[in-house]
Amino acid sequence: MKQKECVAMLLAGGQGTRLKSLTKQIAKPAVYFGGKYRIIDFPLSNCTNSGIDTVGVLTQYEPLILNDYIGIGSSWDLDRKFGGVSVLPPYMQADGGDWYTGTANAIYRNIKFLNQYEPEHVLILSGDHIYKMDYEEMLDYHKATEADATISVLEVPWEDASRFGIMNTNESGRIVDFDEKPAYPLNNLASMGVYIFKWDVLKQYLIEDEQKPNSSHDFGKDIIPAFLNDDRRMMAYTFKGYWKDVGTVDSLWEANMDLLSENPELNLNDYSWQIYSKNPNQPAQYIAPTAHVRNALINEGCRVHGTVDTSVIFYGVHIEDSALVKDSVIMPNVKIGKNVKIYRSLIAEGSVIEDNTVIGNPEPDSDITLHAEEGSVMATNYAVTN
Amino acid sequence: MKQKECVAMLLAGGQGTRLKSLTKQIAKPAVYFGGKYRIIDFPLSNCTNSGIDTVGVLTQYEPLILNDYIGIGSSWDLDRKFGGVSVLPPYMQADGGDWYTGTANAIYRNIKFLNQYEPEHVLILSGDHIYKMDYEEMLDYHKATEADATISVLEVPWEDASRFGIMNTNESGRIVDFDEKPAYPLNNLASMGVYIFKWDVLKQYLIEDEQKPNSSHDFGKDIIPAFLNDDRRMMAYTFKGYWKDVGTVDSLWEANMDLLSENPELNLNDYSWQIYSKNPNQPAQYIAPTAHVRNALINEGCRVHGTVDTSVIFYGVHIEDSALVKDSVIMPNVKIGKNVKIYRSLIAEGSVIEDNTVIGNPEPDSDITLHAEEGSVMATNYAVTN
Amino acid sequence: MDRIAGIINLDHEQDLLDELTYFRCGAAVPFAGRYRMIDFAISNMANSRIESIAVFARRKYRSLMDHLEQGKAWDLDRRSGGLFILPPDWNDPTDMSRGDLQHFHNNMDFIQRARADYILVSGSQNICNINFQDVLQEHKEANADVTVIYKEVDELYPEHRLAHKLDIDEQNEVLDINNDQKSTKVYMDMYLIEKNFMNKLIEESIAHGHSHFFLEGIKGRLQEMRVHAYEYKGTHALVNSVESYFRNSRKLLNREEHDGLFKEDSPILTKVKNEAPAKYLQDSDVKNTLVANGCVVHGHVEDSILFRGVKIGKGAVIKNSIIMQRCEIEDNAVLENVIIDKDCKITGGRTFIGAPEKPYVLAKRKSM
Amino acid sequence: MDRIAGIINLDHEQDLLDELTYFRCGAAVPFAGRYRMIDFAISNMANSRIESIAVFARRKYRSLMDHLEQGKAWDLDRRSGGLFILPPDWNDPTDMSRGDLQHFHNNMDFIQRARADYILVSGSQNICNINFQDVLQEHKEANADVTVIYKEVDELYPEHRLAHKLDIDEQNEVLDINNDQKSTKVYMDMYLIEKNFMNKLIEESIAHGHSHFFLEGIKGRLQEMRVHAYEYKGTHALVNSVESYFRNSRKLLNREEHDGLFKEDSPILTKVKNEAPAKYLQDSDVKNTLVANGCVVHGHVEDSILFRGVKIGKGAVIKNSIIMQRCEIEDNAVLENVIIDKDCKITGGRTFIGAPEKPYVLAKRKSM
Repeated sequence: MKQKECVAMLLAGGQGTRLKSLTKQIAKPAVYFGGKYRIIDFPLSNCTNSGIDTVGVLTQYEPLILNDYIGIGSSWDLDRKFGGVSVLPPYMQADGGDWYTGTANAIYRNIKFLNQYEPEHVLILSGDHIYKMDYEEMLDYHKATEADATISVLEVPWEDASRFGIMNTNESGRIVDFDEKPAYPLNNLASMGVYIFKWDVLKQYLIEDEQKPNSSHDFGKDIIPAFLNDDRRMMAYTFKGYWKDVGTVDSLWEANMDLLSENPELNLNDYSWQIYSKNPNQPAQYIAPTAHVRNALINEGCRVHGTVDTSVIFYGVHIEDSALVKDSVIMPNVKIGKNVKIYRSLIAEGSVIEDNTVIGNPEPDSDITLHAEEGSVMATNYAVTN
Repeated sequence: MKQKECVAMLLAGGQGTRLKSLTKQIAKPAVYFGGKYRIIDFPLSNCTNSGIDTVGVLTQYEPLILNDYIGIGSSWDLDRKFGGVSVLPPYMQADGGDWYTGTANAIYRNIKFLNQYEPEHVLILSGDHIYKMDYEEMLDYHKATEADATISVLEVPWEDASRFGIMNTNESGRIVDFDEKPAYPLNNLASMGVYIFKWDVLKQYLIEDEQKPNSSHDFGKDIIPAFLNDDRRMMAYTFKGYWKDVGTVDSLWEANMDLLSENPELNLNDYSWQIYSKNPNQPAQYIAPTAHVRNALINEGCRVHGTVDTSVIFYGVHIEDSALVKDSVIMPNVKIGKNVKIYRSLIAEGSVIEDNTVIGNPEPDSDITLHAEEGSVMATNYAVTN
Repeated sequence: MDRIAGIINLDHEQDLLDELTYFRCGAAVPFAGRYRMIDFAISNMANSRIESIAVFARRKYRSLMDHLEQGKAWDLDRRSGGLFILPPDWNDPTDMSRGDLQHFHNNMDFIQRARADYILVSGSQNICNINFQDVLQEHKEANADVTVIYKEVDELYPEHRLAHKLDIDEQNEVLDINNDQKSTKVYMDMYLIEKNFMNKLIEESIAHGHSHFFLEGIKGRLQEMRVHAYEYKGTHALVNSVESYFRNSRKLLNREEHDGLFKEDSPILTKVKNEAPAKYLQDSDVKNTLVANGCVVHGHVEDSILFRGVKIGKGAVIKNSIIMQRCEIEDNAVLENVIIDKDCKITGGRTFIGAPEKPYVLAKRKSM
Repeated sequence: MDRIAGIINLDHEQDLLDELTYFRCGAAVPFAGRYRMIDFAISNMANSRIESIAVFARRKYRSLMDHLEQGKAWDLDRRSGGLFILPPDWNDPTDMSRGDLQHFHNNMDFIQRARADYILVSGSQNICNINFQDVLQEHKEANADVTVIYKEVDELYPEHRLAHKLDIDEQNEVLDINNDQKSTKVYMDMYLIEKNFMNKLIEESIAHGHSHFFLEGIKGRLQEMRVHAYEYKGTHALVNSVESYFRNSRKLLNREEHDGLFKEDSPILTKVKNEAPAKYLQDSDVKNTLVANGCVVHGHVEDSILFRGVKIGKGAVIKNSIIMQRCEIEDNAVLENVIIDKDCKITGGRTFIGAPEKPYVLAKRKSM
């Protein structure tokens, strides 16, 4: 059987509780973004565009929608005969079974899956970020530097550095230390949670880590420190471009608004690096004689009779006469009644907004409103595990 | 969204310990049969041929091979846009998660999956049996008799009846009682483990059963008795044709041998009711000048230089000069050396049989030998749970 | 359940759409922002649980092949049944058949092998949303040999001149099929027939040297059989000229007409393209327009249809026009009453104005 | 990684296989028990990581369409790239191209859009198992403009008369391409060329009114460019006549030849058919034969090839023969040196014997 040079493993198990009701029934990577996409479209499309045709998607929490969405992978051209996309939930073996206990444990438990492809390298991805990245270039760097592990990093503003995991590197780019959210950062290279490992090396560390009773079986907390401890060759690969963690309601809203500028940093119309997505087969959108539309992304199957200003509208949304949607994100199949006003809000899939309702706060810099079935809640900062 | 009249749920979680090393790394429904097939090909092909295009496959134990084998369902024409085949492992929800605790629990835990299709009826299947059956006819009977549940039964010889779950029916075919392995059977109608339920009725019983602390959450032990208790309308549908439980090494061997008669009851060459299967793309089989082949099924990718007599040979098997394979089943990619003699055996996938080895006992009625990597074991009767 | 197989017979459809049919047959002409004409016939069949469909194509069918693939968009890329494009590619010196009977004769295999009791034959020019199971029901109730489908139109337009009309009695039995220019009962080029009866008629037609199965084999023998008329009552458009294409396209800007064609429970499907949502910039102004994904609109658009990936520059003004896939209209260009085929480019500042009843048509890949 | 796109050019392949090419082009002729001729070219490309392949077909390509689908069997049914059958279906009055240059000219789109730096052009008649990445490697090392592929044959057979031969120097540079009947360096109708250079040559060829791109645009201008010869050393068969088809088919009964063609790490793939394993009854007797799935053998078969779903009755004797898909040979029939195309039926007890050098050929769907 043919061998795969590099297999990607996408950690899609997170519940994403900071996204509140948006993730009540769906895993975070399945959250909507950009008028058409789900977050997971970005890493999956990056894989396809980077020539990586074998991707394991590790699921655990509410996988039904994710399973259904990924399907056979044909949306991303990942319906391959050998390889392609495989959804990997935890399973029971002859000696029992258990849920994934950490990111490293999730990979450990799928060693058998990886071994099928005899990969030289394994690319570890998370399903939480919006970005376009050529993993092949990173792999080339990883191979050229003969690293055991390569971690993709991003230069963040110095004032933000203490919110990230910071990689301290020497002059050759080799990682000499790793600080998780340092109070006094020595560097502004933040880890993007994208790793490439030599598979035989990683495998050995995963097996050893699994034996450690106090390990949390996490890449950031256990595996990377163990590599550092053993003086393994770890390189930092600097990524330049748009990258956004959309782990909170605010950041999800912001990332959507980022798309509306005339030349957004994240170009969705670039045919040379397409973001693939499941395409619902709906008629062309209809902009009525009464409509006003500006500064907007609107998807097929929509009907706009009212005003849309600086907003992102997913498929199947109907906006009736005299309604106003401003600075907002309207998720699929929302029905917005007459004379409704929506400001600075995210409206969850399938919501029905009765005539004359007002949602959100028009004040600039006011909090973003998240409206879901059970009513509206205001987004402030929550201290939650993800 | 369109609705599905009938959705099938295939219970494929069994470990099948009576099949010993054959099921050490694979779930029982993935066990090989008939020179080309896996057991699960039969219920899946039956679904396709019966016009049932939505099938949930409930997995739990070692699902990797089953997942990979089922893939996107294209082998069975079940790669459908809406519906098709879905593999359903247990998963974690906001309130935690657990393994499937019984057959009824497995369906209970997938109520959300079923509700997507708003089915009127649910067909419950198991992945343990070899048979060709038109489920559409059974569904027609179920609808015509306005049953809450219909159970497919088979007339077994009276002397065997006490080994089965026996349905006692009145003159109209209505089930009035159910005896699990009765010492003194009143009837010879054995349950085949194929049920059709009205979905709204079943759903209610599944929800109630889940609340009962002492329930084993099993169709045969809990759900059917509860239906009987409430005097629900349950009909017996009599199936005529080949049906075999291949739960033991002996029965698996027998079912293979059944195929070799000139006009076997189970006709694999019937184009009007094909058994679909994943087709490995291998060259035509080569029968060498030195070969003798009679009474055999042989698959593509094989090379036969020796003698094959009354045997079933899977794909990719090489049989060297002067070797003899008699009354045996040789699973995929086995290499059989020169002058090897194999009698009354099942040889597990990928085995390499060195030159001059002798496996099995040529005596008629002697025990069947199962040869797997760790060596040969003799099949006798084991008392095991399945 | 009685099964129906479908045939989409393009053999007698003339390529009357001028520049739009230079490089493709009429069935492959883009329509309604993201579809092709043939999508309606195929989607109607798929929605009516027709799972085997043959397309009889003779000329300029390459873009059809590209568009239909193996029927993937309609879930018709199946192991048994599915969608087949059957161009003429036979070579049998003993074959006596002529005209579209060559297709029927040489594809007898398809008809025989299809797991079906009835055959529904359709063209591609009658745009509608119809359920053929309802037709079958009525066909059986009427105990008919053939059921032909018609539309009672409110008003007669030029396109109806080319169509056949039905003369029917009060039991909806067909008395005559003719070209009565005053009749409003427009035959929609669709009929349902029992499979074995069809086989018999085909053989007889070939024996008689016919070259048009419907006209000679059915219409010509009307008195010998029971032909029932089924009235289709939904949104309908007959597209067989540039003028009817233009007028019927813009008819879809009417919400009722649009909803009559695009229904959630019987969706019109088409080949999937991956495009970003349509983007409207700060200074865009769009009204009464259908817009497909991938468009980027800076300018002013009204009473128009924009297909996928169209770019409208700043200050450009588009009125009453149909702009097809991937066209680029540069800044300050002015277009009115035009149809622009795929991949065209209109240079900044230029103006093209056609007449409402005779739009200006630009063939594909032109730069003006 | 340098990317290669593939073109399978069938335009100059004559249908020389008599009855076997009555209804299909040579590329679609069944071969080796379960393949079609074209499977080898496509599989070699797929195994060489060529992910965009165009097939230039002109005639009798319908069975090819049916066989290739969208390239599913080779995992080439992709969103970007994949397999395309490109029959002539263009209509441009300003087009000046002729012969196979019509294909190259009208499919410039394919060549331009393919994500590739090199183009590998192949026919379908040279059966082999070759890795084109190795060819590319040598092409780059030789700093060549074009690399042509040849086979050094041990013995010259009649089929080699029709092939071009290479005259090369010790650096494997091509001095001449001719019809030298004594040369054993058989040009395999495959060449590799850099994409932009190819575009340039195509344009020049059209400007010169050429009608055969390779013969006039490359062979005819040999002195102006650096043409390198790559020697293919594996199992090879050139099939361009019934006689060469028959002899080369049976050559595969030799284990070494067979293994040279069917390799686990570069498998020859074909459209998947769902068939049960071959069944051998109590009284069957089979020797030195390739047997495909779905066969049911009661009789005696030797030195033969049985395609999928062939039934051999009791007491039937088959020697030195090729029996294609779904044929039924009834009890006690005797066949020797015959080729029987698909879906034929040989009545019980009948005897057909051809000559080893001129087998008896039966066209498909005959009952004898």
